[in-house]
Amino acid sequence: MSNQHQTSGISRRSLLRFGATVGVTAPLLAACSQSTTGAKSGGGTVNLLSTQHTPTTEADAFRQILKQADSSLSVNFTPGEASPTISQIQAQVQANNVKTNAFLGTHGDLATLGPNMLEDVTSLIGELGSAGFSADNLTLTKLGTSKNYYVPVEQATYVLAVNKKALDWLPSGADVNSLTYDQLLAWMQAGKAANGGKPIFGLPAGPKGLLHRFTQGYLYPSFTGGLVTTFKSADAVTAWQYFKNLWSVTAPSSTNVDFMQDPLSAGQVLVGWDHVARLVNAPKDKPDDWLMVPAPKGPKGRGYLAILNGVGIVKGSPDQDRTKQLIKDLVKPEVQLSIVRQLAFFPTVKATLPSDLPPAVRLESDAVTKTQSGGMLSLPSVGMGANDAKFTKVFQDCFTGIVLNNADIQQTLTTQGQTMQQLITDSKAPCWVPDPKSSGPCQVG
Amino acid sequence: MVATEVRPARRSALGRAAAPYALLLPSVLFMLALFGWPVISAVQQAFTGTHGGATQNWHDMVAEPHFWQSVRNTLLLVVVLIPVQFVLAVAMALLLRERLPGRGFYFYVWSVPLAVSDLAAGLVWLSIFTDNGYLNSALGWFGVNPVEWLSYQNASTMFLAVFLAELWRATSLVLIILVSGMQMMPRDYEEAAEVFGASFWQRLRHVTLPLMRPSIQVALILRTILAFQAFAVAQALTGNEFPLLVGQTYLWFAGLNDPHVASAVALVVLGVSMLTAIGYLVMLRRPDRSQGGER
Amino acid sequence: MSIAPPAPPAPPAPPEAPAVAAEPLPPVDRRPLRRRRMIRAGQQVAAIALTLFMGVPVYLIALAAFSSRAELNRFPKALWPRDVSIDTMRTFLHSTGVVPSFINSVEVGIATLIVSLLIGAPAGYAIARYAFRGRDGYQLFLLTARSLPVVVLSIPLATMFLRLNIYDSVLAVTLVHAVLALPTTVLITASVFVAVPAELEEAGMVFGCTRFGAFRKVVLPLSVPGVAASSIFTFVLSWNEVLAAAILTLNNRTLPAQVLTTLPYSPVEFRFAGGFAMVVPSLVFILLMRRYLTNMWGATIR
Amino acid sequence: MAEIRVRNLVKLYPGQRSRANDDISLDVADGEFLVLLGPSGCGKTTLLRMVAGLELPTDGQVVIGRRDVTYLPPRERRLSMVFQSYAVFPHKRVRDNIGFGLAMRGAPRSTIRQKVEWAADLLRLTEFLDRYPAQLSGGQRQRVAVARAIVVEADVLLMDEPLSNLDALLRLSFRAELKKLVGELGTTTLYVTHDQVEALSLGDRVAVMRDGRVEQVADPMSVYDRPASVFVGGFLGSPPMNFISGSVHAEPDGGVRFGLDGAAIPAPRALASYADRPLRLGVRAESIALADAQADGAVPTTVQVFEPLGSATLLTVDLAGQQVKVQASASYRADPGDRVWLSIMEEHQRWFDAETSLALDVDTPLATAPT
Repeated sequence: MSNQHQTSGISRRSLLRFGATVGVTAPLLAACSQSTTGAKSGGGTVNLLSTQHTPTTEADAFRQILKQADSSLSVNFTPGEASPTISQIQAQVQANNVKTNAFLGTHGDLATLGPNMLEDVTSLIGELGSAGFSADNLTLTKLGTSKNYYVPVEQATYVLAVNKKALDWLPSGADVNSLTYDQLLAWMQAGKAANGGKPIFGLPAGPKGLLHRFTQGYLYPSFTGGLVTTFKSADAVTAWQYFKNLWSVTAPSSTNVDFMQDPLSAGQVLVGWDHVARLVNAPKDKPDDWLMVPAPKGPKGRGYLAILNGVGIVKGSPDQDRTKQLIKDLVKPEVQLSIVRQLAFFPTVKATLPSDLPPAVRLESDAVTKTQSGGMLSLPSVGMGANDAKFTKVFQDCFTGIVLNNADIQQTLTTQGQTMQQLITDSKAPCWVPDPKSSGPCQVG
Repeated sequence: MVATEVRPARRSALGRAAAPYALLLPSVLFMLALFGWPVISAVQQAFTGTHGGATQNWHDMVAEPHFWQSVRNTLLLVVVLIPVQFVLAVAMALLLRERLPGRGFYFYVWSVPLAVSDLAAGLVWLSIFTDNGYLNSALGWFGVNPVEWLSYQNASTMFLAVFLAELWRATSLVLIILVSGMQMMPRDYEEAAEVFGASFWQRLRHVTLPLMRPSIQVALILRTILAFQAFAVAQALTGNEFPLLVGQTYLWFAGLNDPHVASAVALVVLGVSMLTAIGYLVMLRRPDRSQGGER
Repeated sequence: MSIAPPAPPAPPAPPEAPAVAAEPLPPVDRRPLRRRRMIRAGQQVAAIALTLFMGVPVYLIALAAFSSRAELNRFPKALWPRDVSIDTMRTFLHSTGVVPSFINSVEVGIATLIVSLLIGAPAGYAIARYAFRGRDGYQLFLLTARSLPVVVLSIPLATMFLRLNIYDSVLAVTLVHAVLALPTTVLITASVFVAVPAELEEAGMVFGCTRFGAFRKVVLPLSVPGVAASSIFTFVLSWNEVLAAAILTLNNRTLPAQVLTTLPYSPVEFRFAGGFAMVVPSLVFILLMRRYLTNMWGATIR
Repeated sequence: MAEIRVRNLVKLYPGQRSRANDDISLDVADGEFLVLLGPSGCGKTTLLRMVAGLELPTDGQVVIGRRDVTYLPPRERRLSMVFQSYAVFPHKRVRDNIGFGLAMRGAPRSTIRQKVEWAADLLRLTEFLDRYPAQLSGGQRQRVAVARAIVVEADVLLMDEPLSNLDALLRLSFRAELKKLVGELGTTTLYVTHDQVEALSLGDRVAVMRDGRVEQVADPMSVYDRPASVFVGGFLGSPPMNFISGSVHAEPDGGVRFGLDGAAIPAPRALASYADRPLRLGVRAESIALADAQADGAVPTTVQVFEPLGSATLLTVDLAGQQVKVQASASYRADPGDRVWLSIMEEHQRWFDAETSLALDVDTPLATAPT
């Protein structure tokens, strides 16, 4: 075959060969990729995406729990970082080619997906009426609407982990199980002084840390009795003043700490506040060296934040009855108990905690029950939808300004208050616990 | 193929002039097919917003407290780091050419950081600089009490830590490009320069570096663009205390679920990278290719 | 034509047998030799110092990856393997999806290499050989892919691949990685093709190759260092790329997508184990490619 | 201007078994033009590079003028060099290329400009001064390299096969130009080539080298006419010198004849002492006379090949089993198979010991033992 006209040196034969190689490699690549979720992909499998249980050991533990719960159901459990996971679901729904059946995430993640990405599960909640979900949790699952959009499967809260070594500097007369914030401050000041100026208290202020939950769910309710309605009140100013004093006895390396269990188990700090699942590894090696105590009380009482994880069905996903089966399995009492035993997330259904819990989890469950009794519950933002993250950012910016950069407290709260008001009005979100109910959008007070 | 090909005596002028474009076509089509629409939709996103007019996103971007600090940090990192990196990479390339014993091993170790992803690199240097890290341990062995390198209170040691980590991570990129460029350079020119009285520095300035201009230009462009993308290492070391421009993109996109402002920041990054690339292309234009046309 | 000496010109009066030998020879001056040895010693010290700066961190992550949990929490840490344990690494490697994702990553890496070279090298050649209008414009166009943070393209990319129904496959990730790798491939191969003398290639064509044949038979073999350099970048880029892989895959994840997204949330010892596991394959790849990268020590000795 | 003295120079490249330069001692007088001639791989370029300082000797000494420069870096030896590959800087204009040496030594701009114009004029490069080397032909680039070398008043000028990359015609014209140029400058020059015509035409003296050693150093005529060894004779001249093997024996009448099987050639009387030892007779093709049968001392041969070469003819004949090349006049005709009688006059005979292949010191005045 002699090709007469040589097009610019690229003979047709070599173009053919190039096309052939690409043609061959493409299907080959598509076909022989390895499934990385331990389950056969394809029909009859529930693809469960998740922003929870991402650490490798936790992910495998959760896969075991699912397998034991219902061996007939094959589940692809794919944990990952929030942003790529949520983007994936958004893309699938937009392209109406949904491959993900279910999504396990925090209330915030589920709020970001929102009603137009999640199926209405009110009927499923009805079927599970007997499981005993708490009323507050069910309000949360409505995402500010009248229907439920996910089923609560795990809940948790935040406690204080205390290395018993720190008890030497506990102010006399203070009961570690019902501290006040002032006693905590005095305690930590004494600890720092006795430790050659090296703070013994730590907070998760890193990029992936949950410090903003401390401000929203603990400082504000305990000092002001509310959140949005008392955002820039006089009590709020005292709360931030307290926070500055507390920060002066907090380890500066906290600005790069995401999980308190790391510095605690390394002995860098002795006392730390964090999410129960992010403290559980601290006492793992030597449980009897540790104490888990509820968060302190402020002038307005012991504010605490209940964190809720739930599973939603992705809108337009196939095999929805198989997904419902998965959710039913997850809310079975024995599955809930294996979750608390292995993952330190507490049941959302009525289930008596067994006595043989691992020591660290046992410590945490006592602290949780003490926190709930007589505590002032507050919930993460309700009805803020996609603005939930920006709402949280207001508190993060306040912390950076007031605590790290010593900006004027009242002035920062006023400016940040305007941003918050804009966000709430845009989302038309009525007030939520701990603020009193409001008819229209919640007003920043 | 037995029959000898009878090629037309003179290929049409079009054939010869079109040659470069034909060679470029596959890459242009490939880029447009895959990234065309996504880039367009990203640009669109930057100018549409849930609330407010087209400039609302840009206003929000600038209003973010850390924005200007991240711009300053990114430029600081680029302006300070890249010159030092080039001096180091040229020195390393010249050392390799000296054929010291063990040079094969040296070159391997010097190109290893290229293989380390920036997440892993962040981890490595975190293990060194963190309060109970290896550096403080080493100091401890010598009786020096530990220093809080990464604490937000001492900004200078924080910048030094990020600077060293980025220097470690990204110098291999420049080194490998310079080395592969240096391969082709015959030694005659330098020998001639030496015979005619040029000292080491004169040889470097008048002969070696000018001859490595194509590689230097490529290394500069690629390194600068990647420098604007640097973010994971700084975040691993300092959390949000040393914010960088691309970090803002992640903050808006992943943190605040606002792809519109994220796209705006992304366009800023794109714009600045393009400006520097154009600058390099103009600055390092090759005068001796002035004969033009096909060589 | 017999070469006889030209009619013997009246030989210029050759200077009579040089009587220069009479003068005594100066002694051999060894000072420059000592200076040269000192310079070489200095160079060796500098090379060792640089090797320590570049090598020690990798040693440390290896040390951390194989230290026990207790050792990692201890202060001051030992800079030598004092309390080694491989259970962290073992649990990490046995956790679900790590080995399959490793295979996927290797597949993606090599496929990206092939695709980006097939598409990029000719373009690099064009930039090196031709000074055509729009040459700089083309290079800038290429660079847009690398200078725009990929994160903002994630949703449009994902939707596009979903519509093309090649979502959640090694092919999808390969295509995106190839686009990301294209700028480096084109620019680096161009910077080396420029150095291949055009005369050699024209000689190739005189002997009957087409321009493409000359490219394949003459230019490509000569510019192996450039091709090797660009393939190292491409493989390493694809190997370490996290975001596109995480967004475009679900069950067939690459190693970074499987591991790196969860690393920041895992406890400290897993982060080091994961980080180190990510580094080892690239170390091996660079070791393999290093020989092709430079023929410097084989430089022609006249 | 200075003389070059090389003493016992040895160079062994790492990893090589044989020495590139094996104990070479050589002198180049002040202002002399010495050519290093030899096949490729004989070590001539290595020797030049060691004089230039681009290679360090394993042993021995190099002295320029009254200064030992053995280990001195090239830039401190005050020499200039023309490279085989020209090594003209592609990124500098011709003007900057030529003035490079002066600029490096910090000469004032005005002197540089004035000297560059002088050199450019000398080598007819004036109109190319502002061009780039890539725009010049090979010959022009070579001229730039030469201009660059001569503009720097160096003590020594080194040239490494400067003409080998030029096409045949250009080489011829540039050779004459180069000879005139270097003659006018009068700089001590060391010139390396593998082309014997260049060596003979350019050199005041020629050093023929082989396997890292100097076989013979002498003026062009002696090297051509009085080769010190079979190698030198065979290397110079085209066709190379004929070598006929045999041995001499004394004649009853006191004369000496060189016996081949079936023939004998009269030989000088002084060879009597070499009777019955294997010798080799060297004779140039143009020095062999074609004689008729009866001439005294003529020997019979049969013609194998007849080559008309235009200005002469070349016969390849069989003399007692050995091939000999004979050059005859342009009009001479012969056919393969003819019988032809040759006679070799005594003054054209060169005698070599068969084992050592070195020239014998026959009492004819010109014979010189190799230094």
